[in-house]
Amino acid sequence: MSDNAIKVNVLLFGACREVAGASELQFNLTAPADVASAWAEIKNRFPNLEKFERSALFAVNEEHSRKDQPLKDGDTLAIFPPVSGG
Amino acid sequence: MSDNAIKVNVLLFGACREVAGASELQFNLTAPADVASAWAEIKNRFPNLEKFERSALFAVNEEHSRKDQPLKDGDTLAIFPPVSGG
Amino acid sequence: MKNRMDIFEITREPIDKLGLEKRLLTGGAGAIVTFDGVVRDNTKGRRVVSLQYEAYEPMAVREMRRIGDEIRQQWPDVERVGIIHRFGPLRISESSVVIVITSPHRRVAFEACRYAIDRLKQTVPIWKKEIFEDGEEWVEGQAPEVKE
Amino acid sequence: MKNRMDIFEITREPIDKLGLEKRLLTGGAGAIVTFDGVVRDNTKGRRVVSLQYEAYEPMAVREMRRIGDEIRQQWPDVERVGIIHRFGPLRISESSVVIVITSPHRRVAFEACRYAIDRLKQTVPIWKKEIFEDGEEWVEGQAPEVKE
Repeated sequence: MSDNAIKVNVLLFGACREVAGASELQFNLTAPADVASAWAEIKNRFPNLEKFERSALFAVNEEHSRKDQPLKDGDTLAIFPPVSGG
Repeated sequence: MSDNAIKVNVLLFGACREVAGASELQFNLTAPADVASAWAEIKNRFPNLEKFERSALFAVNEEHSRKDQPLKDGDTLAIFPPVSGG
Repeated sequence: MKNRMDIFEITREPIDKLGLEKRLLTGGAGAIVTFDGVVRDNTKGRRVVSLQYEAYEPMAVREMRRIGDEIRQQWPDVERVGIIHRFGPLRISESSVVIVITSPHRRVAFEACRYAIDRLKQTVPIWKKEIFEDGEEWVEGQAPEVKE
Repeated sequence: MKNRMDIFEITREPIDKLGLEKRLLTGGAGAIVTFDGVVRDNTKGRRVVSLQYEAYEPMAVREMRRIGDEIRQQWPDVERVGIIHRFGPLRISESSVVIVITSPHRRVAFEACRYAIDRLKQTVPIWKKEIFEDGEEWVEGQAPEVKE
């Protein structure tokens, strides 16, 4: 890995998990990275996730986050559809 | 009893019961009678009830009633302070 | 008629809250909202030892049933209504009244439950006396707005 | 700090509703308002067989705790807040979520309880799939209004 490479843990939930067929993986990203650039990479790997382009929500280290949230090495990025608990 | 005499059952609850020192009695009234005339008789018998003159509530045969509600022989008249259940 | 399965009771015994909820739970319910009125250990800071409730029993059940009817008029989606009021002596943290509303969705259950306890405190003939360490006092009720 | 006694849990097991209420009941409480979300046997008339809940567990607990904090800011009179959400497979009439608010008086308990379930449905990372007789479908959630 080069100096500006970072690793993030990616978690997928609900319909996103089901469509991707994966619930947890590691992604190597090039710094500077943010949620948006990670999401682009993840959709490259799992093209079926494209259908969540407008609805997907993100959490970085267990906090709801926007797409411009920066990512650093070791962060956990969760991707999921709007929640439907209760 | 004369022809125009009626009997009503009187029930007292809460502070009214306590102040009167009675919970259930029969009253003989002269027809035509209503809640107001019964209440006047009852206060004659239990002068301590005068303190409830403004607050007392009435029910005839288990229905909330106003003072102008007529009473007939055999009716049950309940007298009580504003309710405080719950 | 859904309302034939509603429950309105006055009792001297501790209220079986979970039992009441189970008796009212139908497959069409998605929400159960329960109000449980319990004896607080103080009134405006003055220490309460216990409460004593008195009820005009048959009329109290009639008035609770009337509240059920009012709820069904205002919120036809309600599945079941249950109201149990206890009387006699009650200790701190014991339940004096439990109201359960079941409905397909939560909004109706919340609104109907709140209506039920507000209305109960206006119309149901029950009275309570607070027993303090140094005396006792009847709680002053609010004058009812009797619907004509 | 009253909120150190609050309860926020995610569990695979059936929710012990009465136990939760007992853990939250204090002498200062005069009202317990409980919301119990149960599995309904239909969605818009289509027969539901069961539900399957999935949770992002640690984040779900954090978000529930945040709801507790929001409640204590808006309603300082609240005595205790309890939220337990279940996940995994649930049958008809089983509870998916139970929310309990205790407070000295009823208004606050009703308002805080309703706020808690409304907010939970916006922010707590849990998803459900409906299993019908002839297929299954993820329930579409509402987009959250994340407080900045």
